[in-house]
Amino acid sequence: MKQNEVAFKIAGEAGQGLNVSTLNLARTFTRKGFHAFLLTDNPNSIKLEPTWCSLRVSTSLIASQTERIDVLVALKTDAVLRYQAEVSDDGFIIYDEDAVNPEGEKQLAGIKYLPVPLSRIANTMKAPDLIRNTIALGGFLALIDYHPAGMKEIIAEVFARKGEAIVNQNISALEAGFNFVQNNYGSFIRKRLPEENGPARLFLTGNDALSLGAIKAGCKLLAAYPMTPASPILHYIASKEREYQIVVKHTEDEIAAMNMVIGANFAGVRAMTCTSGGGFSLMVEALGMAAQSETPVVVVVGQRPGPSTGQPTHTGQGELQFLISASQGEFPRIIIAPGDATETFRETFNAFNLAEKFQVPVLILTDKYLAESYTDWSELKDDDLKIDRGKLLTEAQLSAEQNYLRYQITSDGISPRSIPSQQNGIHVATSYEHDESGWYQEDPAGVKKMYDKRFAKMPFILKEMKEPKLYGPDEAQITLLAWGSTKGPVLEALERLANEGIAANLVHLTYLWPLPVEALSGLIKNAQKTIMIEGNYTGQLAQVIRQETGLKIDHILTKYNGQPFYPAEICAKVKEVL
Amino acid sequence: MKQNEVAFKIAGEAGQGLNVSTLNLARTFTRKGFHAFLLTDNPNSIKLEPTWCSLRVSTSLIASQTERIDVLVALKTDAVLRYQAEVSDDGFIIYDEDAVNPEGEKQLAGIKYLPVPLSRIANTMKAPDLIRNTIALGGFLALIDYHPAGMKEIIAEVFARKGEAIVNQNISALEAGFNFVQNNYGSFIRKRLPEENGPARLFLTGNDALSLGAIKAGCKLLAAYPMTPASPILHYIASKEREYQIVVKHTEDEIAAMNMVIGANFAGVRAMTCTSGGGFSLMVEALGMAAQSETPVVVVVGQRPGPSTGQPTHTGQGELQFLISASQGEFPRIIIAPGDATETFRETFNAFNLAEKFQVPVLILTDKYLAESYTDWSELKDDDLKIDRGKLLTEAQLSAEQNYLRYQITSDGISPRSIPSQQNGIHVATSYEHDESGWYQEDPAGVKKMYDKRFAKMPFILKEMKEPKLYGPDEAQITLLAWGSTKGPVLEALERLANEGIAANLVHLTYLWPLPVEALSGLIKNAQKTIMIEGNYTGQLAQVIRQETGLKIDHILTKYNGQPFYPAEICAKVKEVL
Amino acid sequence: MVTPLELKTEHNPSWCLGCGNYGILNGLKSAISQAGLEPHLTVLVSGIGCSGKDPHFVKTYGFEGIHGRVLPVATGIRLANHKLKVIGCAGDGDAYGIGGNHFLHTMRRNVEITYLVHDNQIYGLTTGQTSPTSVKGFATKSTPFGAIEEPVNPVSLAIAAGATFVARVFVGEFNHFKQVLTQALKHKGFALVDILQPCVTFNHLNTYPWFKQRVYKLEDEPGGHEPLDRMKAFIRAQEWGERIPIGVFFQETKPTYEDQLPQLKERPLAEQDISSVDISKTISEFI
Amino acid sequence: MVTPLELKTEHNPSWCLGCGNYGILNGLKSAISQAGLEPHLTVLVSGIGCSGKDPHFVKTYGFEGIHGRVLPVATGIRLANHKLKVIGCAGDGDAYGIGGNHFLHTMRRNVEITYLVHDNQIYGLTTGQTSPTSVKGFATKSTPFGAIEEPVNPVSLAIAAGATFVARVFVGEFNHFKQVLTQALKHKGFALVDILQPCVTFNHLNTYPWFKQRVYKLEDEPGGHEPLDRMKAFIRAQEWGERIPIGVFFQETKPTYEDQLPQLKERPLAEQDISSVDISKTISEFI
Ligand SMILES: Cc1ncc(C[n+]2csc(CCOP(=O)(O)OP(=O)(O)O)c2C)c(N)n1
Ligand SMILES: Cc1ncc(C[n+]2csc(CCOP(=O)(O)OP(=O)(O)O)c2C)c(N)n1
Ligand code: SF4
Ligand code: SF4
Ligand SMILES: [Mg+2]
Ligand SMILES: [Mg+2]
Repeated sequence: MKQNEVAFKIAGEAGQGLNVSTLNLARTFTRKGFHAFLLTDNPNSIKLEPTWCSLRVSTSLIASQTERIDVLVALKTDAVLRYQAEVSDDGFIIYDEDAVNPEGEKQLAGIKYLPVPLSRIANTMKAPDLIRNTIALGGFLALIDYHPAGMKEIIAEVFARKGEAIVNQNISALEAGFNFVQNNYGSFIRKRLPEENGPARLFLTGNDALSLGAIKAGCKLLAAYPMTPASPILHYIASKEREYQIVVKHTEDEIAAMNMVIGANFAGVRAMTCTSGGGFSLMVEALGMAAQSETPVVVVVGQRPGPSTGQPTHTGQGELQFLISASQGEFPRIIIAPGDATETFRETFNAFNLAEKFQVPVLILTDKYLAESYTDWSELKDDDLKIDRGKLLTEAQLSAEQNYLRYQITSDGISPRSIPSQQNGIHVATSYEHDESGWYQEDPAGVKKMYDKRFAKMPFILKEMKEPKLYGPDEAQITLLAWGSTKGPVLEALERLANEGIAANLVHLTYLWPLPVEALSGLIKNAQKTIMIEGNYTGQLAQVIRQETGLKIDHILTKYNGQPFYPAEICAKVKEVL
Repeated sequence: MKQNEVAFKIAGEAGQGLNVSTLNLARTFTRKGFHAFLLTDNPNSIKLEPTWCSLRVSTSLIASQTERIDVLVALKTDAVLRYQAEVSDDGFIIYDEDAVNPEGEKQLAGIKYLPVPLSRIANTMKAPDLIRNTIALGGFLALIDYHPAGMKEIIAEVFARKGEAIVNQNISALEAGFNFVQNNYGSFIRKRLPEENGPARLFLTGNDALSLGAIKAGCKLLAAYPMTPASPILHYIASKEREYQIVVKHTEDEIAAMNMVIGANFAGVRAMTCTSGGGFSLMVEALGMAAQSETPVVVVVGQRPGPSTGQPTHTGQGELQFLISASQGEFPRIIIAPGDATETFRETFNAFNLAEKFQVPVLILTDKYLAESYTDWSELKDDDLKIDRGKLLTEAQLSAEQNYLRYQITSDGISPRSIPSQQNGIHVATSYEHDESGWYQEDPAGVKKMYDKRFAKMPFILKEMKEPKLYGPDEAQITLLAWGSTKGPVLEALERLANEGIAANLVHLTYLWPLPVEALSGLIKNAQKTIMIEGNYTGQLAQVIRQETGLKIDHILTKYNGQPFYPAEICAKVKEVL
Repeated sequence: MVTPLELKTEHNPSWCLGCGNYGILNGLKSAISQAGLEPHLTVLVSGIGCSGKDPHFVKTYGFEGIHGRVLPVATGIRLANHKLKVIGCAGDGDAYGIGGNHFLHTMRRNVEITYLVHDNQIYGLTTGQTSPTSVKGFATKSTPFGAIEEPVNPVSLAIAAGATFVARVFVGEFNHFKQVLTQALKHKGFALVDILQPCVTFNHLNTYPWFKQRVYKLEDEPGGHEPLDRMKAFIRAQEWGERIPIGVFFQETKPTYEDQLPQLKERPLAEQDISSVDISKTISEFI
Repeated sequence: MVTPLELKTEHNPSWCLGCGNYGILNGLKSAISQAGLEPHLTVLVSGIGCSGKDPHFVKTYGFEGIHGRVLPVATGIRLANHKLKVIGCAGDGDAYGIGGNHFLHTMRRNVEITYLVHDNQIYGLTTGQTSPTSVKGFATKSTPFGAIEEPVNPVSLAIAAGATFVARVFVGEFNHFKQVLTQALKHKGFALVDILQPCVTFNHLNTYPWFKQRVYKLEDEPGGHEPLDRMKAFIRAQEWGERIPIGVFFQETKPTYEDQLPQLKERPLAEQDISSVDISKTISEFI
């Protein structure tokens, strides 16, 4: 076990409120200035299926979960069996002695198995089964010798709307667990964390960050159909729709959502939709319409493992190539895959600017891991975020126009845009191939011009694609490449490798399409050895890089079992190929 | 003008029946054993918009249209202006002197402008305006000194159901045109073709060939929503549904079509859908379901220029990459792009075998050019086409099973398949990730196994992908690459280049995905210089080749104006880069 | 007030001679004029079909979208700026075939959209396949042996689905059509106008004379027709055959979707200032 | 005859304790047994939702498809082999939300499918958003300030759209439910069974007691209810609130889609021999 850091996991089954309890625990620490990372695991069922939630707390910055647990709380027997191998040699398993029986099973050496009568305590309190979590968390706090006051405060806040009785019951439960461990397992108690680590930190998910970025960007309409892992964006923004004067529409399907968003953008309002791969599949047709009509649009795609329904509540990075070439015909689009919550916030804001500036679809590619994991921020930094609506004409500019052409051919391919209600900007936006005015174009030469006009945006878009970022030492024995949410585990791996004397660095891509070819090629060519880390089967970014640059990444570590990467796997692979 | 070959074009506006008339003309020749190629141009309107239809007839094999017209029939003034530049220096323009006035316009030297009073003749006959075509065709036959008897026979057949009066009227019209030219332009008359060239030949479109291939393959259900250029498949098979006991369903949308086809295949029936890019966009979600549930399915995608509605009645090759990566997640699929009508017939048949053999989606990629152009066949060759239903279990085989597992993990990734109504094969097919029985799989190790199982089919599929075919000399100064329908124009270009002493050959791909990497790499590496000919903007096959092999094609000729390639453009490009 | 002539654009339609769409286009321009709409505050949204070309021939804003998706695009526009009058133009295939689900849901939502369905009982632009309103037995390219499904009855369906204005008109009864259309444009809520439109090229059954012989105006019935009773409207809607009723079957006043959004009370979304949204208060909820 | 017990599979559902789906599953197994269906000639088709898991718990053939597409898959199966009994299992979101268009068209088509809609007036599996049948004002995760749309009335809609068997049941009235379901399974044509199913986790409004207080059986009404009159059924279907009618609203006998296909007269498509289709006659038409 490390000092100044604790890794915790609670395991039971769906419907036991593990995520909520662990979040309360996390806030106990982040409010005291600790860094934290919370990872959820949701089975595809509302109840009963095995599941867990893990939390890592540290005095210093952390970017991912770890594979080692210091303390496991087990609410079911099979939770012990499934996860005891992850517990560190000097770790603990707190289990409900009334519900869990690890005795007959093979126990692992070194680990302390600490029975606590969670069910009996709950029964005595006449409390519902769910309260076992709180009792166990009390026990956990005792074990690491951390004062329960902060947690009590949170319990009071969270349960406030359920009434005082419930608040008190939960606080008693926490105390009961705390006292039980103090009284029975005193010898194991050891202080792991200081009581404080600085000013309170924000704690939020990728979805939260994305929602905030959209609100900040002036998104005024969100139309979506629920789909894991994007639904929380719908829920969150809906909860704020009156505060920020946003219309949130749960539509009849994803087709309607996408078309509505296009309609709203056409009418001059920043609008977005969010979904997962399956819902995006239904948006593919309208995506092309946005492109042909040059209507800005922002679409969030939260990846989960496919094909098809696949594993709806797990994670993966299987949709990059799908997004690059989705929809019939060819057109410029922008794909951004933020690597962490901060990037998610900032790049979502930016996505709206880019969409309006270039009048192209902008796709934000996240995944369940990024979308639903919580990380900490010291504070909100948004002063530098400035709205840029591109070539949106004012009434004054329009009144100077003799003969307004919505699809005017310009040197940068971007045509000045009018919106309905503007006196002088009347036009027809269309999904057909068209001339500068929007009228049907079938003349081959004219068609070519208009196709060229749309693609004329590419070099200008490329200029605004942020270059891949290099993390770690400039000179390294091996260069890792990764995109989107894989950033966190790789950063942690770099640190571990450095500790072992291996100089590795990371080229991380957030702006994926159009691929920032020049900068990327330079970085790859400079590398001694390269390895791509991707959450899919075929190595999609590696393929895209080869397609665009001809460069072949030397090695590749893929993962497609529904789980995020763990730093240890990355370290192991690096050592294997070195 | 060449001997033994005539290129004809008739130009007017939509609704004038140009295609039907030209088809009658074509059959006049193919019945006498000539080779022919008929190209249509349909505007996106039922009436009024300018359009044309062209026909090339020859005593020897031809594979495409040419850019040079020997005889242009112009029904409107702007038809002269638009197309006179295409008429060869010693060519003719027959125009309706009552409706067309090329006099005031710049006329081109060498070309003979032959006014014929088409409207007046039609009026005298009290015939509808449409009869002008027939009069003009009569004139054309006179000009090339070809006996009108065959054409009369066809008129009699085609108009038979409209009654004798109409038949006679049309025959008179043909004679009137014939006589007019004979009487007025005797000096220009020259025999261009022999009266006969062998036994009657079949004359059919890519869509016809595809429909026949599907019928031959035992396709029992076609569910589709009309979309150009795939609708004729729907129409044709519908017209044969009783003869061949096929159920043809015009569904409420493409989503329904695709899902119905999956349902039917699941129930043990070969079923297909056909659409264009926009409709395919709506099928993308269910495509993944076919893959995850390992249900065979055949989907025809007839390309037309996008993005979005684009140019619905024109041609292009913009959907290759879209098809390769359509739908969330990753899975094996097969993409076949036949190069001509013969290949279309044979590969459609084969598609059904492959779909059942590998239990994967098979996509047949055509385009408007292939789908709607007519070419000739000497006869039907189908004796060698054998149905292969893959690992479809018989009742007997099933009754031996103890515990039938629909998704059994096998060495080739293919699991034996049962279908509803079989006593011992009860199972659930599912869109979720699953174990061998079809039950939900969320265990990471199990998920990986099942993902691996599906991809285990790849090497076996690859073995059945037909290798790219080399046309022309083995040793060449330059190697052209092309896929799908571009084959015809390139073959013609090769011939012309050879005549000019340039040794060029063609690597043509019909089986596009999985890419036959080995054979293809060999061919590319052996080439002195390579050039890709593609009907899209970004050079999609070139990109795919680079992605899969790292090889960069030296040059690329793209076209994205809605028109097919013409041999002359290809020759010009070859000379440019040599 | 804008005149129908001022609404003409520089382009001429290329519909077949005699196509009912010409009449619809004229009626539409007249009704826009009659209803006193302003061109820059009016948006025509269409899908794909012969009917989908309307926006190019009316000098208002226009969005020519994809097949079947007229209503969601129209809804997006209307939510973005409810000062705009939004008119949807769709074919019967577009509206009741591929677009059927949006039809259902937009009606119960009661978004203020005037929905003109050019109901020619055929797929025109794709050269003549069966449409959802084609009568049983009708032989087309996609059903050469005759359609074997019951047709959709758009009026019944709209009444059942909760539309607040449901009308059927026949383009051959031009003045009646114009008048109903004007009324629909003035309706505060979703208004369906199912327009019987002969397709002279591909539908040789439901022709002008065929309709002329059959249509009658609801208000001409003995006792007239008060379009206020949903049940009566539904019963009347069942009639189709020897006699075909036209006119307003049903109308009710109800808050629209937009009315129920406090976010839109002060000003349309499109007019809200987004230059510096302050999220600092919200952010503190993440501590 | 297969017994309900023989229809049990090796898997147990993981629905929430008290979920209405348990009752539906039991009812379904009983009705399959009662209706005398054979497991290998029965196919359960589902979409995605809590309800979508049914096929795994009934020992018949099953196809667990994607969200909203139960009916087209079911239609494909039925057309491929009309000797099979095809049962669709969908949630209210699946059936009336995303799948609304297939619902409309399959009904007018009258394909023989028994359609069990698990109507819990909520999106269960995605943890509680508004469904098309959620009542106005219902606050959910996607409508925290209350839904502002009129709910879909599936029974009205089905009657208007031409369904030949239209029923509503409440899973809490178990015997009545089973009996109606058995009747539906025996219906030759499309049969809608809208099942009121409490979702104990996310819908705290439409609970067992809420329904118990309100539902009444159509046949228990004074004068009873003969489900033969479309208009009467439609009028009755409007009732929803203090009293909620359950039972068979409407039933009629009509040829199914399959009945009208001569291609299927001799044998199902699935049983037709495809080993050597002779196209030589057809090919000659291309000369
Ligand atoms: C997704 C999709 N599928 C198919 C088409 C092809 N398509 C264009 S118009 C049309 C139908 C036209 O019928 P209708 O909507 O009744 O309009 P009409 O031409 O009769 O006015 C179809 C199927 C399309 N554009 N998009
Ligand atoms: C295309 C698509 N969009 C969204 C989803 C996510 N999703 C899964 S189940 C569901 C809704 C469930 O509600 P309902 O159909 O009423 O079924 P219930 O869970 O209530 O039984 C949704 C939206 C999906 N699977 N596919
Ligand atoms: S095809 Fe029919 S609907 Fe289309 S323009 Fe011609 S007459 Fe009108
Ligand atoms: S969430 Fe609702 S519908 Fe789903 S299993 Fe739980 S109680 Fe049943
Ligand atoms: Mg129509
Ligand atoms: Mg539900």
